[in-house]
Amino acid sequence: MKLTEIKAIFHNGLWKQNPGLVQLLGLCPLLAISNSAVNAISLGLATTLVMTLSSGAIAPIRSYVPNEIRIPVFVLIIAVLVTVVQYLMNAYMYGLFVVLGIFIPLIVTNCIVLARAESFASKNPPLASALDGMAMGLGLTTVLTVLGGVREIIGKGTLFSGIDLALGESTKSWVIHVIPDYHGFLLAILPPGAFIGLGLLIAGKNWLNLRAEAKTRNNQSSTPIVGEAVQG
Amino acid sequence: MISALWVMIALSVILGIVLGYAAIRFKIEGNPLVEKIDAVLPQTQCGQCGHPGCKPYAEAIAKGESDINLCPPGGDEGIHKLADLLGVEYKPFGGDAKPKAKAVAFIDEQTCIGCTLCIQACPVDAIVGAAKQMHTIIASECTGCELCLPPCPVDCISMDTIAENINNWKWQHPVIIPVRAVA
Amino acid sequence: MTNYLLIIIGTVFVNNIVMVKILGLCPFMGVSRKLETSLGMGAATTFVLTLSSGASYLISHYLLGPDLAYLTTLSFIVAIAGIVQFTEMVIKKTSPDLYQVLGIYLPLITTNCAVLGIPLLNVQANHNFIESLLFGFGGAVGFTMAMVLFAGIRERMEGADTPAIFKGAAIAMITAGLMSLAFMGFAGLVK
Amino acid sequence: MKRIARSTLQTAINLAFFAVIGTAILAATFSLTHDAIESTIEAEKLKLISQIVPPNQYDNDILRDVKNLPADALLGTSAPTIAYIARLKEQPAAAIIEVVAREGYSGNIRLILAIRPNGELSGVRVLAHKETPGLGDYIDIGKSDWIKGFDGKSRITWGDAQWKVKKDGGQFDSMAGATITPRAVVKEVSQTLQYFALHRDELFAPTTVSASTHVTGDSK
Amino acid sequence: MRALHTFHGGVHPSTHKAESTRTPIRQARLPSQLIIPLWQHVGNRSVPIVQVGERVLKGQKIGRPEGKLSSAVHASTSGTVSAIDMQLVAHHSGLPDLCVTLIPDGQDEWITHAGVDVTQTSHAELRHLLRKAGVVGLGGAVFPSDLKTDAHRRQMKTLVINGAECEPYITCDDLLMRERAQDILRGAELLRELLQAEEVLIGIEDNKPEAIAAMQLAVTQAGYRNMEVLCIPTLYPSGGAKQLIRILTGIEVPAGVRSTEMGVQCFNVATAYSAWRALAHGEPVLSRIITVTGNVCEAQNFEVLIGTPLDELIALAGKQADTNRYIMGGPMMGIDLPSGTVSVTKATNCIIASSPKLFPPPAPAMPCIRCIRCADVCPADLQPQDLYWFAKSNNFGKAQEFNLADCIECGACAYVCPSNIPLVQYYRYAKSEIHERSVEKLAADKARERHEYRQFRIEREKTEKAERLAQKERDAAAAKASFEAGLAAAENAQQQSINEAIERAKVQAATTHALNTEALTQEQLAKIAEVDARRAKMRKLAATAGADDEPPKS
Amino acid sequence: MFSSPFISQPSSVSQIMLRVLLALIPGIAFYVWYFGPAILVSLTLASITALVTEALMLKLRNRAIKPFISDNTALLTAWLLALSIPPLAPWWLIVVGTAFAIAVSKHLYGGLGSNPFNPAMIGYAVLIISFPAPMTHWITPHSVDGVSLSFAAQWSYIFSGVLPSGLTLDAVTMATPLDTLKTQLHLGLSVSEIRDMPIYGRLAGHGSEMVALGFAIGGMYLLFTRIISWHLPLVYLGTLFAVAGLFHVFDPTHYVTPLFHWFSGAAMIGAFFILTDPVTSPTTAKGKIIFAAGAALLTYLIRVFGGFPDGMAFATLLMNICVPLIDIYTQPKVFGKKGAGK
Ligand SMILES: Cc1cc2nc3c(=O)[nH]c(=O)nc-3n(C[C@H](O)[C@H](O)[C@H](O)COP(=O)(O)O)c2cc1C
Ligand SMILES: Cc1cc2nc3c(=O)[nH]c(=O)nc-3n(C[C@H](O)[C@H](O)[C@H](O)COP(=O)(O)O)c2cc1C
Ligand SMILES: Cc1cc2nc3c(=O)[nH]c(=O)nc-3n(C[C@H](O)[C@H](O)[C@H](O)COP(=O)(O)O)c2cc1C
Ligand SMILES: Cc1cc2nc3c(=O)[nH]c(=O)nc-3n(C[C@H](O)[C@H](O)[C@H](O)CO)c2cc1C
Ligand code: SF4
Ligand code: SF4
Ligand code: SF4
Ligand code: SF4
Ligand code: FES
Repeated sequence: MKLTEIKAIFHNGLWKQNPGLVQLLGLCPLLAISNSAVNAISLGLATTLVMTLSSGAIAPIRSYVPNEIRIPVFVLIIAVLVTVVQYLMNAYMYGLFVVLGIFIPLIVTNCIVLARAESFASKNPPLASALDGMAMGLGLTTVLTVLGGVREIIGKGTLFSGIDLALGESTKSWVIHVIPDYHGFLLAILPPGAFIGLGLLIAGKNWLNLRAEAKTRNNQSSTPIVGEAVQG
Repeated sequence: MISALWVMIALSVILGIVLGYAAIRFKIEGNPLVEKIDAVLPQTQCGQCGHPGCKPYAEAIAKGESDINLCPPGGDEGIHKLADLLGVEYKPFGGDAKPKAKAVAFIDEQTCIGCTLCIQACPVDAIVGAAKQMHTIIASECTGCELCLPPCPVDCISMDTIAENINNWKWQHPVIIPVRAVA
Repeated sequence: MTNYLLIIIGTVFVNNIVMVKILGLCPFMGVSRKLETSLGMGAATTFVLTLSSGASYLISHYLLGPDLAYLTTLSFIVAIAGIVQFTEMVIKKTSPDLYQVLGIYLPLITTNCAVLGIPLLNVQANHNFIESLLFGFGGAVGFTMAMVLFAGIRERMEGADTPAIFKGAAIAMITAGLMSLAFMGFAGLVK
Repeated sequence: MKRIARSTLQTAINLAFFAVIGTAILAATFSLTHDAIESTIEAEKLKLISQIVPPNQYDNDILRDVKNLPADALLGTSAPTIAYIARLKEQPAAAIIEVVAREGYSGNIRLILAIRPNGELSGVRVLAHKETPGLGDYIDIGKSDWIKGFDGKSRITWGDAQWKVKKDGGQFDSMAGATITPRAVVKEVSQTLQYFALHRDELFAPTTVSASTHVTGDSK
Repeated sequence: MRALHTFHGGVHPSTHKAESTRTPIRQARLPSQLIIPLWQHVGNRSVPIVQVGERVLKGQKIGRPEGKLSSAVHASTSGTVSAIDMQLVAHHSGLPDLCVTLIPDGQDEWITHAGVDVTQTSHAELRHLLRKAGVVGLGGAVFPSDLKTDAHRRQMKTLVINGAECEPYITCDDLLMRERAQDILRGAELLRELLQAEEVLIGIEDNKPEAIAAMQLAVTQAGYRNMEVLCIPTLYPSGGAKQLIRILTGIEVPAGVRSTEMGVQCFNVATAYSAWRALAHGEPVLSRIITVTGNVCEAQNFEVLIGTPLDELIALAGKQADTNRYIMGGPMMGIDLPSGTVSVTKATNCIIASSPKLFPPPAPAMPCIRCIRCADVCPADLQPQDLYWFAKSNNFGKAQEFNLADCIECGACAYVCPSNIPLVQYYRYAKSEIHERSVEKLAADKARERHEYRQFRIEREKTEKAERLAQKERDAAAAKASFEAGLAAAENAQQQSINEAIERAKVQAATTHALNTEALTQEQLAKIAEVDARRAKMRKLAATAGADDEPPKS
Repeated sequence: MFSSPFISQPSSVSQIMLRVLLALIPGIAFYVWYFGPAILVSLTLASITALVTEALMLKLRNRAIKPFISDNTALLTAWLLALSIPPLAPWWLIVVGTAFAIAVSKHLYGGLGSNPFNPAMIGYAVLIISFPAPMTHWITPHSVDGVSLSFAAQWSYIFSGVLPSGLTLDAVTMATPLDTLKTQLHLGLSVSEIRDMPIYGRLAGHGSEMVALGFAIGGMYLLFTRIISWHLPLVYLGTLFAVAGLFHVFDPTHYVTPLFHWFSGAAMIGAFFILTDPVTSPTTAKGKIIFAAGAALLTYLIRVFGGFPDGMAFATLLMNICVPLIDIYTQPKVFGKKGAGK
């Protein structure tokens, strides 16, 4: 497939149709697991893996599935993949597995996974679907990471705490203490902080978009909004 | 391993039966939505939305083939209404035609040769008159779609924008809250 | 009896599925633009959730048992998907309007984290059948309540002079945040 | 009617087909990872234990050398729990017991203690608690070393009357504004020591058959 | 004394009535010209029936009612019609409308007129006379009184005569009652007779003791048994028809319901007076009492000819230098008049010359803080703060749900609002938007109907054409057959085809000429003609108007 | 083109808010009398922060600054927040709280009049959840266990966190009466034993009861000047009294008297100044009653069974969430439609 298409797919996933900021899908893990950068990245990557595989797997079989059991079959496939991932983590990343807890099986119900399966994979060839899955996954991961990082810094004053759970004891020293002897603005790492943080991120994206628009509008003459003329 | 297989098979068979049955039992035909959408459209029948009239556009929207922001006469108002009706996000006008101020067609009786061409063009039968007779337009029926302008061989039809008068005058939205920062 | 009451109070208020447990957010965000819609969605979810927590209990106890535990997620989600699909067809038939509004969100009930999350939590806390049902029902009611109240606030905010970049999703998120802040007040009510 | 039956059956079979494949894959993964998982969990357990009993102080298969403890008020437990016995060269080295402090600020606090044969605390850790973050949670080793204050203490060091927070005239520190949590912990630890005094011999009695391979503890 | 009822809310703005009640009603002198709007009433604009240059007599009808809900307009004095064109009129929009300009000849020569014996005349006839005399509600609603006197075969209990005059500054009804109580009561009795009401209740606010005394005296003198003058507490807007009806009878007339349907009807005292003059003396409504007050040398009441230009009226009371604009009506509900060129109409009960000192421009509006002072004073039990919120955000559906329609625009809410929000303007804005939408909706439905009918018609024509083609084939076949049958049959075959040709021609004719005219109902056909006539006229006028004076927008 | 009416009552938002500020004075006076001048410091800090944040947000939102900065609402928010957190708290605490309240919970929603949540209470909730430790150190009133800090000492503690040598934090601060009550009950003491502790006075906490009284006096002023309607305070205090009374009668050893609940914590200031925030409370009479009753119930539940010593703030916020629905479903019947069921 052409490079431009690939570009388009990734632009979609990472910015234009970003799951976390625009589509507002896959919010639960995004908000629940983003209380530290490490958790965020880990779950993000797990999700990305699942999305890539599931979209890739659903695309080829889409034509053989009768409509009325479309969704059950899709979730079935996703569920299988997720459970596999779950067991692998359980076996080889126990610490992380415990931290992410219920949210690993919940990747199954992460809206964005099925949403992509439904809206993209069920209409496109396998490769493109897989890429789309990955792009969306990465989009989610990015937001997760940013949110996680910000919340961790504000809330605990650290960054990458608990990295040892993911990469083993040796990495304990990697933890960065951004603000030494910091009181800890607990709100940030509690549920309210998650919502507010995401709200601010979305606002930030809107701001960038608006600025971009303003630029283009200055460049070429503005088009009048519909309705101006109608209201005499 | 085997038991696992049996369990899942049992489960899926049960489901399959339920769903397969439901799929037939609860089949729905026709789409009541079209009427609802059509009711929102302005019925100017001007075709600027790229569909031959409002109903077809309504059908296109209901099928999801067409976007909700293509009807100029409907204006922003209309798009908002559609967005609400369909539970989707509002999006600014997307068509190419620009909305015009409301107007009605007016036939200059002196020039009209009674060719009946405009009569055949008018989607709402707002033009009356028979062959070889001078035609007139019932202003109250005219939707201002301008479809009668092109066919007229002697260009005797003009569009009068409806000027503001005491009947159609409207109160303005009071602008409050000083917007510009004064400090 | 009091035990059951506590489960209901706990799930509806103290551990509200959306505000505290942070589950089921996508529909919470997506279908709360209008009061009526959120009510419809809440009803549908309640139905599905109660049903599926019952079903999942039966599955995990009579079909799976301890040694097939690794099938839990799979079997649950398949069952849920089935129930949802069924509900969808029924609604589509019985009330096209509701179907129109719930639109894309009905199939998404399947992916409403709460719908899988609650059964899983049920297993974790090994609730008995009644408890599972109540837990599911309570959770759904909590979900509906939160969503309806949220919808109320969003409708009122429509006219407000919100800064442009915060209009829509952003301010909605922040509102949800402040709501969950308020819900923290219930902390410790049911230990 | 026939049509319905047929299509229904078709769907069923169709779904079943996918189910079979899925299940197969899962079953495979499960059997592949099963042992790995078992061992990781045990490893975790040992890691935890090693925090309160240095590995060099025992040489037995500690996870197999267990005693079943019935529920007991002193332990704050409402269901049977398990004690792991550490031995060095067949000689008792420590008993590792899981207990519950019931009077936390917001619910139960689960503790694990290691007690040397001489009734001296080898170490205490908090397994799980719901105390207020930033206030009551300094009992957690991750937040502060307060919990280490128990190391080496025994009922000989201080009489039972001394096992209180300073605010109540005892020996243990507490953060101003959060004495409920430490109160609860201190109380439970001292009770466990009393329990140990009563059951010392049963605990350290040589294990005949390895009671069970079932592991309790902080496994989800 | 009967027990009075109360209504929710209300406010007590300082009344400022003393200024204009010191002197009795004074006759305004004949102005240099009279600009008489043809649209002074609720309903359709009346149609001019005089020509430019024509001489008219005092009381001569110059505009005839148009349709049921309309009224007549008369020449207020004798003179010549100098123009029939678009002139600025007293209206919120500040836009021009069709007016008849009259140059008085100073003789004030009456057209021959005579009253009727009201006891001997049928009710229908009397109503017709009211309509001919252009009697409309002078309390502010200018609703054609003939319609209001039609009880619609309901059993009427009470006729309420509205002498409340609750608005600050206005005193025209007060003086009318002091000086002409007799005729008011006769008029009231007449209206009661028309409505077949059992009793007449006259409500007057207790800040007009003289008026109350005068009216009570008149009642006792004339000895009306079923008539009662009631003194009601001063509370704005007790003069609102619904509020007054509530106060006097305890009945609440819901929005959209005619008060007659609940057995009561409400008329203003001036209306009653003019009704009597019209029927008993045959005098149409040519003048009315107008309070001229505010920023003038001596505030007082004048009897003014309809059509008198504002400037000339103000001049009589002595114009002050710093007068910047005029308010027609009271300060609570009045209209803001940009210039003094407009003329007084039947609705003009008061002219307040205003100066920046007298009515300072409103302070900048702040956001609503939901303090609900507005809700506390709303006589319609509405939630003004919600209505405001919806109107502000163009959420008209919700505004209607919250009963915007019941708002009587009394302005009490805006009067008390600490945030100085122009609430009433928001409500008027929302109302006019809603009205426009409903109009558009109707138009759209009509268009849909007609469009669908047209589709159907075209369909039918198609099928007919198809049939005709089929017919042709068959004919051809038949022809062939007959040909083989032999020459003998030949000519009658020809004969046949000829006949058919004729047939076809006939059919063709039948279907081609008619086109869509068949779609038209009878009155539509009728409409075409006059619709066009009118539009043609309006265009001419519009053109001329546009030429000589652009409406100054404020 | 002006629309009628052309006259209006002389009244303005800033004037209303000013009156509310004045009504707070008695309470503040008692506060200073019993707990020393520290409160004045936090009031000042809060006011400055509030005004600065307000101006900043207005500038960012590109709105006129003068009319809004002078409407006194920011000040009111600041004062109410300052009055609900410990006066001895470190200076940055009140600053963070006020800034958050004004910026996030007020201006992100469109500023004055548009905020669904009570800004001051949002500020309080954020603080107690983020910094519970400093939020539980309240000054011990004078005349309780001798020690009392000089103004200088208080000042230095607020800004540098150092106490005069020889004084521990525990010596000069205490948990609030409600908090102590909770702690001691937790330890198994009975109400009567607890009430004998020195920090308690006639009605409730020594000193704090008088402060509450002061707020009640101010509240009366608001009632008589018609700035607030009777519904909210009356129903709130009434319901609180009823519930507390019920529990007290049925088990006096574990549940304190209704009066104790009235005069401790934020009950009084809440009833008259916080619940009554016009912007964030229902507009209909029926709605106000539901709102107040609900708030009272929640307050009691959280105080007695919940995880926080005082429930006022969270009760307010939780009821704020319900306001839009309450308003919608308690619309009064309009003129003429009273008879007909709507
Ligand atoms: C929101 C909140 C949470 C609290 N959480 C705890 C806690 O987890 N552990 C604790 O010991 N005290 C906690 N407290 C403090 C107790 O309420 C009580 O004030 C304190 O334990 C008494 O200690 P003191 O005797 O040193 O004043 C909390 C207080 C508040 C306001
Ligand atoms: C469009 C319209 C039609 C009305 N039709 C009648 C009617 O047929 N009979 C009647 O008695 N009043 C009728 N009314 C008058 C009102 O019922 C009301 O009595 C009149 O406006 C006087 O009240 P107001 O001046 O306070 O508005 C009508 C009013 C309007 C606006
Ligand atoms: C707020 C308000 C105040 C009014 N005040 C008066 C008044 O003081 N006197 C009066 O005669 N009509 C008043 N009207 C008009 C009456 O509602 C009603 O139109 C009139 O009394 C009907 O009598 P009419 O048709 O003869 O004018 C008021 C209307 C409104 C909406
Ligand atoms: C009676 C009254 C009570 C108020 N109570 C509060 C309050 O509790 N918290 C607050 O932030 N503002 C309060 N305000 C000020 C103002 O309404 C509040 O800042 C708005 O929420 C700002 O939009 C109050 C105002 C009045 C008139
Ligand atoms: S553009 Fe609008 S009005 Fe015109 S035909 Fe399409 S839908 Fe109808
Ligand atoms: S007359 Fe002309 S403009 Fe009017 S509706 Fe008919 S075709 Fe359209
Ligand atoms: S009086 Fe003004 S500020 Fe108060 S509620 Fe009504 S509109 Fe809002
Ligand atoms: S103007 Fe309307 S809303 Fe305002 S008080 Fe009068 S009736 Fe009520
Ligand atoms: S991710 Fe949980 S509902 Fe969408």
